[in-house]
Amino acid sequence: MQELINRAKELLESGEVARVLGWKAGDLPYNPEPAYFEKAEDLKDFVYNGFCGANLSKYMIEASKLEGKTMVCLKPCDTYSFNQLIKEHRVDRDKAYIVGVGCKGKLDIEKAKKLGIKGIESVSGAEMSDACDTLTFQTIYGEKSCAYADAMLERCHVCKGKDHMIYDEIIGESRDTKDAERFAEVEMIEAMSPAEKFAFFQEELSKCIRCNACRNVCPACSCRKCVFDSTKFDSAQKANVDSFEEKMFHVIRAFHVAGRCTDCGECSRVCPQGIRLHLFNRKYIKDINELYGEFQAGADAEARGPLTNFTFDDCEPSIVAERG
Amino acid sequence: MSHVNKASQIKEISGVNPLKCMKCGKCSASCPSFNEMDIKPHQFVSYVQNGDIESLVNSKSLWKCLSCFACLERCPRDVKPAKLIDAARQLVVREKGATYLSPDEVPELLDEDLPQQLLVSAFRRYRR
Amino acid sequence: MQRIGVFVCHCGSNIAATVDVKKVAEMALLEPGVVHAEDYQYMCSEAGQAKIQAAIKEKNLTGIVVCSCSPRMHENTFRSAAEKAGLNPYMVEIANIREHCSWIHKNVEEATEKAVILARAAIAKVNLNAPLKPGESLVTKRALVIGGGIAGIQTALDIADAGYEVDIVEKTPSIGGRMSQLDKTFPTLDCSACILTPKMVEAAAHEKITIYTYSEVEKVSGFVGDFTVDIRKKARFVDAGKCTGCGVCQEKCPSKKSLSEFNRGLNTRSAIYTPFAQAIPNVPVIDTEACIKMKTGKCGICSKVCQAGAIDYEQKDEILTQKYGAIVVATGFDTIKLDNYDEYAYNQSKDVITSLELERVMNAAGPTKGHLERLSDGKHPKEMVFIQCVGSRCSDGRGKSYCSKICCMYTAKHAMLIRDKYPDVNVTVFYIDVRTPGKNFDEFYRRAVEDYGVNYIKGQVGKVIPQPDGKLLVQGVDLLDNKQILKEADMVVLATAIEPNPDVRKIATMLTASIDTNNFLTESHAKLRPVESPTAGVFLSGVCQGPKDIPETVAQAGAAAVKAIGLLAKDKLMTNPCTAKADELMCNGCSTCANVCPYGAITYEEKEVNDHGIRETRRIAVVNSALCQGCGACTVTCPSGAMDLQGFSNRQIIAEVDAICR
Amino acid sequence: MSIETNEFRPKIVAFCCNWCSYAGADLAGSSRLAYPADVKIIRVPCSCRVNPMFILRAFEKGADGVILCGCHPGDCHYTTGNYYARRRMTLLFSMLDYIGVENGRTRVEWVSAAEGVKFSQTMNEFVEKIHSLGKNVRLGDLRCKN
Repeated sequence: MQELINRAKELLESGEVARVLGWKAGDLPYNPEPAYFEKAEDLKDFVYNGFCGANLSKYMIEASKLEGKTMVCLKPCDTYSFNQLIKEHRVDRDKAYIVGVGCKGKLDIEKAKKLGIKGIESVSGAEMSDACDTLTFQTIYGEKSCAYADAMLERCHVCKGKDHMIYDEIIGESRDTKDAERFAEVEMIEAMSPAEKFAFFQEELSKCIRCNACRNVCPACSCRKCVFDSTKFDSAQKANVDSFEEKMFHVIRAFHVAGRCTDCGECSRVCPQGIRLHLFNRKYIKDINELYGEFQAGADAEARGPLTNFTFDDCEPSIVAERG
Repeated sequence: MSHVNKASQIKEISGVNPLKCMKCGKCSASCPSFNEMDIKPHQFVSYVQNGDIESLVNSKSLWKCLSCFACLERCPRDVKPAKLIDAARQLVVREKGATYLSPDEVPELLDEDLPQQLLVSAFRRYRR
Repeated sequence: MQRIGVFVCHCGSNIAATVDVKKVAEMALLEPGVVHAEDYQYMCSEAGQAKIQAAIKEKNLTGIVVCSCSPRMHENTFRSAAEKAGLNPYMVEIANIREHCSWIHKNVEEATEKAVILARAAIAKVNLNAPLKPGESLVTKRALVIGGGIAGIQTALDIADAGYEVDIVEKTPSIGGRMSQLDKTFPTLDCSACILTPKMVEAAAHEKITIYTYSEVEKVSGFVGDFTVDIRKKARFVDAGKCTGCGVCQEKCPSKKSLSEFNRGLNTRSAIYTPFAQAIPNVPVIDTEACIKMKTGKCGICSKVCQAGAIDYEQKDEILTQKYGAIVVATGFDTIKLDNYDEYAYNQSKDVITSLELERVMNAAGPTKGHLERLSDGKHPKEMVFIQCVGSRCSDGRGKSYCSKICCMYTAKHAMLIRDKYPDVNVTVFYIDVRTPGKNFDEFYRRAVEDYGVNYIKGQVGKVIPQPDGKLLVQGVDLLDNKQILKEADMVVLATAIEPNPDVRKIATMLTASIDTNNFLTESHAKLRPVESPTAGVFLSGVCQGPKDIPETVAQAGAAAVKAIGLLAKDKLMTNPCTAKADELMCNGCSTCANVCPYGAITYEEKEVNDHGIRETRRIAVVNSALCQGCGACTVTCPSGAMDLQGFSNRQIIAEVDAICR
Repeated sequence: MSIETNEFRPKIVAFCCNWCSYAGADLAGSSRLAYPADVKIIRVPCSCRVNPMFILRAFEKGADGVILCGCHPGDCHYTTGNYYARRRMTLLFSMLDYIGVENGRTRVEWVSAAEGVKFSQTMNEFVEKIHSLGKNVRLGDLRCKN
């Protein structure tokens, strides 16, 4: 972290960048938040640790409109989103100085809480050190600990890899944290009967309160005005009135980002209701990979997305019924 | 079983639609057993079409077809006369209780070039 | 709020017999915005249109719905009627209660209910319609003809004679096409070259016609009246300006082993060559694959012997960009490959040939100088067998499902010519049907049988077996005699099916012209618009549209020319106003829409916008309404829904959905 | 208006492209090839104009089945529209199947202007299929139900 701060200072002081986009400590020991740092002395608040899950790519949309360059800290998986945003002309590559930061898996405090760790006062082991295998919590009930991997975000268990897709320089090392199959959950649902599937999603989506956090955090959902706020589809509403609208919103939202979603997992991370929203996106990704060939959105900034592309002998929609 | 039924059974077994035939005769032109046959390959199609299965079933042709599939390969309309004939044979074979080959006839049929396997399979197939 | 009038047509009894039209009108009056509803015997009649116009004026209507036949029939009728009464023509919607309702349903109650719902959907849509104004586009007064065969030449001549500039683009080194390969033509036995070459010369000499041979269309953009076409002029390596066409280079060229395309590979040509003696232009090309100089750098004999100094080994392909108002496709045909027909031994014996090859054999400029002889040993044949329908009328996937149309007649021609010139040759024709509709066609065929003694056998050939002595054993059937026939022949001629030139698929894609499963270009209407492609400004000439003989081709070529002239005679065209449009405030500038636009109609501009007080410069999609054809691909791909299609907007379609599901 | 029966009368929305399938439906009409009145056709310029939102909207408002018809691949009047539609619909249908909506309620069929018979057959089959599935209960807006 110190190396990162030193480099940020250097860049700010030399005037090469006008600001730094990173994280600062939040009100709790485990919720650092995205922040701009415009002066070198502000960097004293800069943090970077296992709780810095937030993908900063989307902030670059607004940062691209500001004077001067912005140093942005991107984890390996964030760089996919950044590439995708370049492809869609939403960020200006020339306005960004990308520091690829190392990542050893990001943490989900809810997972720790589910392990019975409550009343947390401080955490150690989340720092970006080599020895980060165990998390130690000081709680009002005394010291508790758990394995680092047990408190990792779902997305880190299916990590896309430790390489940055785009960067100006790299600071820190990354670790491959993949220990699960990316599509295992999707396959499990696919194997259900229609009635079971319906019940599963009915249950999952009935939790939705339409707070729009998923939409707001999603780097692919970067529309100036969302169709769900638009008068052009007769679909403008804020709250779900019935079960249909929950489905409508999430199916369409996932459809709109299909072929563009990098599977960064931010939607699931921020959902206050804990809805596993990535199950929608990953279903589209799985279908795209199976039907139109492997495609990873954001692996580069040029490739044509699968939904703006076709081949003459693509499968017919009837394949959905045929493969059962 | 009525004629209509038999005809439709033949169509079903063979998967052939005789209406596709354009009467070009390429089947008969290709047939190596043409001269042995009383009903010629191109006529199979019209017999099925007209529902005259009795004549077909009782014809010499039924047993003269070598199943070489030349007609099937070359038919420009996918009508496949060999399949029709084969279906007609099936029809006969499926008639339970009927015996088409008795052991007494065998010596007469014996021929040193004839593979014994053939006799065995013919026995299985044409005898109940 | 709209003031909508609903007009329900009886269409005589076509609609009224199964739909309670009074009830439809009555129910329509209950819909929001509807202030007038009536029914009438024939809405499309003068009187019916007058009723509509009167209602528009009297009730001050802002939109109308006509419940009648398909909009594909009378949408334009009602639009222009409305326009004459002062209503914007795009404020008219049609509810199709005939083709989609009265004609397919028997139960009056059900049909009426459905008609009411269809009317309701149209009313819901028209409530959201906005007046649209067609744009105008200028017409470039120049036509492009793709293909320089008889179809292309005739079309070009007709257009040029009307006073318009025409360019012919021909892929091969000379114009002339298939017809130049034919020896004689049916049913008059005219010498093909004698009637074709004057046309070729006329085209070449015509001041309004420019011919680009050895050239291909590479790219087409634009739309009716204003196409931009890139033409690749392939390097000939001979300067057409200097070449005198003396032919010495061809004589002296040491590389003489290339198969002659013109003679269907039956003999060879030199590496520098003109395809045939009457070629236009009479300028040779160098075949780079055969040229010794090109392959090894050594030789250069042609350059040394050329007195005009026309040989230029450094010549490069040129791309020429030209604008056109109309494009005529005349890409013609080829015979199919016979690889699927082993039974005819085409690939096994040189003496089994296609009819087109026989044309070359019979031609004085052909590989045998016009003598009928076997290609294997040069012997004069005594027995010839012709087999009809080779690869035609095949629905088994090996050949073509259609009838190639010309084979019956040219086979009769070949048989007759052979019997006439060589009475010692016996000619047998195996046929399935002899099809001779056409003026003097059946008489021609009968002459072959009655006057020339050609032996026609009703039946097909099963196989052709080459014999060790060089003869061909033909095993066929005589269906009328119910006999199998074994015949020894010296030559077998296959009436091979024809298929559209394989390149046509590429061209159709460039022109966005539709093509059928057999690669024939689709006409706009099978009966009423047979020479127009559904793509505006693209016309069809000759076999590219379907099998044809020469007189039909020439007639169609003239028809295509007339259609092209009709277009070129206009100064301006109205453009379809149902085009896409981006909402500036919603557009993300993400380029997704441009990726799916088949017309390249979407570009991006850095534009200053005022978004509820926020002023900023944004990257915004701009649709060129002249290029946009209104497919709507962009509207669905746009994640924010900024892109919408006028006349088929999101809200309009949703309103229809809602009305139907109500 | 209503026809008082207890029989299930499905609501079926058919989106037809203007150039092929709508003309195919016209041909079915002029050839008097019957199919149930439950099918109501909406004309769109091209199959690629059909937004997944339209399909969900139809279900929301009580449709029991939605079918999209367009030109055969390769024959699109706009050259490529149906190729995009094909991918979009494949993914959408797969998603609907994934969330438990019976996959027989959605269908894509390519029908050319010359295929009146196919149009009518397709509609007959589709209506039959919807009958076998019964009323759409999983994707409806409860407010629309009377």
